[in-house]
Amino acid sequence: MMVYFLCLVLMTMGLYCLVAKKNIVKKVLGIVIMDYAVNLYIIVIGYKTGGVAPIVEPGMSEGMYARFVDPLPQALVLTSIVIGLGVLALMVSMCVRLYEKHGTFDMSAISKLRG
Amino acid sequence: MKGMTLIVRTITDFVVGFIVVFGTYIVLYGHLTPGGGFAGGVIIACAFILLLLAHGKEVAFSKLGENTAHFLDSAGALVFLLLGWVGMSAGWFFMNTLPRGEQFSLFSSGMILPANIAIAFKVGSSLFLAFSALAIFRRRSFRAVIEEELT
Amino acid sequence: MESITPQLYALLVFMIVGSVIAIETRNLLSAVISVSAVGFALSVAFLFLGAPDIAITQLVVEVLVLIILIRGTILIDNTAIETHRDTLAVVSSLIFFGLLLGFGAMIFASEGFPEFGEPLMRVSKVYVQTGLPATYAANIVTAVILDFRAYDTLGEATVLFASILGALALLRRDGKVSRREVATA
Amino acid sequence: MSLVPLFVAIPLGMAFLIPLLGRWWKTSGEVLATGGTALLAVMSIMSIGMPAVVHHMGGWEPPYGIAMVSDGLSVLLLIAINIVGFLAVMFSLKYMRIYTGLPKYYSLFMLMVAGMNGVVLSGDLFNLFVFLEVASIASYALVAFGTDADELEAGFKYLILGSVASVMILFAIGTVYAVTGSLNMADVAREISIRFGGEMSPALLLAAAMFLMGFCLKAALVPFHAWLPDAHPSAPAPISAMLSGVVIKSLGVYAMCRVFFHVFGFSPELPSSLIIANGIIAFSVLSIVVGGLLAIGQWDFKRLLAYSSIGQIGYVTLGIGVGARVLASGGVRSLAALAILGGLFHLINHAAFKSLLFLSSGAIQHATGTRDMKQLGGVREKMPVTGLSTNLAALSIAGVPPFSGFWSKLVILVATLQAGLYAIGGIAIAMAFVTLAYYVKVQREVIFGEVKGAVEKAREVPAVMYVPLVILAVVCVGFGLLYPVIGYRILEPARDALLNGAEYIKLVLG
Repeated sequence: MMVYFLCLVLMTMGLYCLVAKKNIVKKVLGIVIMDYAVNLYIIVIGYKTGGVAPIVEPGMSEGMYARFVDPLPQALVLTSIVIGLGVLALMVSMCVRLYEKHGTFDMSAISKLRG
Repeated sequence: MKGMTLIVRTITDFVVGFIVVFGTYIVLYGHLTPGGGFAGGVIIACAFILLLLAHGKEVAFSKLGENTAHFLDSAGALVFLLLGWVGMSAGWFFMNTLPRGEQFSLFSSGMILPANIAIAFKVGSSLFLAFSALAIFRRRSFRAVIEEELT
Repeated sequence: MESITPQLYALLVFMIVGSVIAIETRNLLSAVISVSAVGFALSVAFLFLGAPDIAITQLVVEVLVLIILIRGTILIDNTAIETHRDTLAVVSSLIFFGLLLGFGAMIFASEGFPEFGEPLMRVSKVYVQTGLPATYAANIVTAVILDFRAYDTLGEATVLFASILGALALLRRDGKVSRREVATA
Repeated sequence: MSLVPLFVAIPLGMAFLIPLLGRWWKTSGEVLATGGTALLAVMSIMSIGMPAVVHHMGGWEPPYGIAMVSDGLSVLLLIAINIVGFLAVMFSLKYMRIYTGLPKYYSLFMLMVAGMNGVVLSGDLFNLFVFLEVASIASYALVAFGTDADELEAGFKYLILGSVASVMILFAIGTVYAVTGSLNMADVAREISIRFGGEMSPALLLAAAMFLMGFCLKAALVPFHAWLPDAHPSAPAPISAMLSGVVIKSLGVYAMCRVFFHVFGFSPELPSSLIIANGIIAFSVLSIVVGGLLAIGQWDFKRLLAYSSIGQIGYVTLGIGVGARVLASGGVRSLAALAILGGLFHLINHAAFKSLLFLSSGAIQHATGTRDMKQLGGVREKMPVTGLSTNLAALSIAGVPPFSGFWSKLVILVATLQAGLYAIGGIAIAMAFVTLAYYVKVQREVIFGEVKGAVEKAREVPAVMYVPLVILAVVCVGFGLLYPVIGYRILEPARDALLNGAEYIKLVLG
């Protein structure tokens, strides 16, 4: 149980970084941390005690299949990692452009529009 | 952009080939061992990024030109989509209709191997492109912006 | 069949400490490196949890993330930003996080949630059993991502395509055609 | 062989082809995007009245493979997305000339359309998430497409909040998977009803709360709306039209409806479903009030429209929330049907008139170079077609009979009052008059009034720009007058699809 809870702690830490920090690079790092937390959470869900990686080797008996960990969460996390990488590339390019316009990474200096 | 010191460049030349070979292995054996098109593609992209960082952009672009990378980026995605569409011949999108081959051999499991290769091309070239765009991007001076506004 | 729980807890504590450093340090370079350390710990945790595919992917992606962050942001400007904090936002968010964590702790301890190490595997039992005979892929994870759920992978490739295209679009030299060209057109 | 996958495959194919050909063929973006969206619009109109279809991806039976489900609700959204998409592309042909990198623009546009079509056709929770990300990422990039300071800032804020929403949705999907062991929506719904029977387990409640927060962020309901008033005005006008017209609906409202009605379900046996319904109503009322009040004070035309979007989306979710509440408290089923019908009708109406208003703001900006309402005035005299169609849309959204907006708001208000929510109904009626007030302001300052400086030299925009406006204006009027036809063919199947969760399970799992 504690494992799930620690994943949630990690996620809220990322969220805190997003809310409290003014530096836009720090905000990017907050999102990266949140991604890590969710990925770990999903993989932990699929873990089976004493489990092995779901890869069949030649000559493996069918009985071994019961020891495989859940492959589906791994497929989800693979997709989620890719999405995280894509979002990061987009975010960093936005940061670079914002720096070019404003000469700083400070969100309170960048912020001209008011929600 | 400039490259790095001689030591870095020499070691880069030595290592890049191995990285590409390792990436290719990860891609091709994705259906038998851990790995796959995505991880292998990132490794191959890292090899070219290493070249870019160590030697500067001319050398890196001479190995993988910008136009080629753009082409591979779109073409890889398109090939993957078409592989899915091939399945429509059997009635369902993404149905694996290609011959399955023999278990545990490299050329087995139908669509999976070509799909892995297509994804690897797509991922490798697009990440290389994105990184090169980020690395080359230069902030124009404030004066240049002002002059442009005035004209 | 030894338990992996102690290693997992050690890694998780390491990750949390790493994130605290990343969040609170003044130096951006240290922050980025701490986040990468967290990422590498995550990769090791995946290895312990029986997910070598994900471990490899996480490892190579982490390298790329580190390079992109350093090259794209830190090399430009590494000054610490010292503005006063928005106290109201921080306090309200802390209350929200407290509620979330309390709620989460309650739920993870409740009956309906499966214990750690005992996944339901209602659907994935079929993947494990028929993965090799049905798809001929020995790596069941690959069988899932490129055969059973290949459509998701199309979406994944599309996400990457979209984000890289977006990044390239944002990094083009001028956003708008200059006025002189508009006049001649 | 069903052709449902074409709704995703065509825009994706176009999106991949445009950059590929763009190097040699300069106008590839324009040609392929127009052709692709036109084809999609025709296909979506042809799919009206078709029986519900389940397409098994890869030939694997659900729940083992991904199912693509096209039922009445999907068709409703497909029509809105693809028709607005086609008109926005048509408008872009001339409007986007001032931007560079056009192949990238059209490619991202097609990716956004593909993502939304994928979301509304998906029958699998994780697949829904993936396509939600495709559409969101394309729209983040499109908001910042002009790369000016405020566009980048708006795009960055949108990106940050959108990523938080994505993480929350993913967390919820993980929790649902942990508890039910499946990702197929119908299978999850059946598993929930079998395994948990009368009680919604705390874990599912956490997942529901996370889903609610995530989708509210995507739909920009107050208090999760902070990104919208920046992002929608900063984007190029066709993108604003897409964002306000269909993106917040398909990624926010549609996904919320699908997940809560078909996966979690609203019924008197699930006491916790009442909490969710009340939550939706609370966020809707807040949105109606805050969006309406903040819109009055705006002098930037597009910003006013953006705040108005928050308020109007509040009406849509109010109708749906009231329907859910009636279902959850075991009320009369026909009343729930009425409320949901009103919500869906307002959804499609809002898609028509808000995209029209954003496109016309783009046309006015194109002709006069400004969108500051203090500098505008008398647009009607100089740009008769734009002025007239804007006027029709403003009347419709303000709820003047006999335009479509009046009927949908009327249905929602009647259902709210009948459900016994008198205070909320009263607030909604009061805010309907506020809506009227700020659109009267739009009419007085922009469309009528004396011709002011910026408008004096303006000329009517070219035909490719005003034809989309005219088509949407005809839709606004037509939906009001021809309700029996539209309602019977499009809205009622959608309403029935939402109401009958059991039928959805039977449809997908057989």
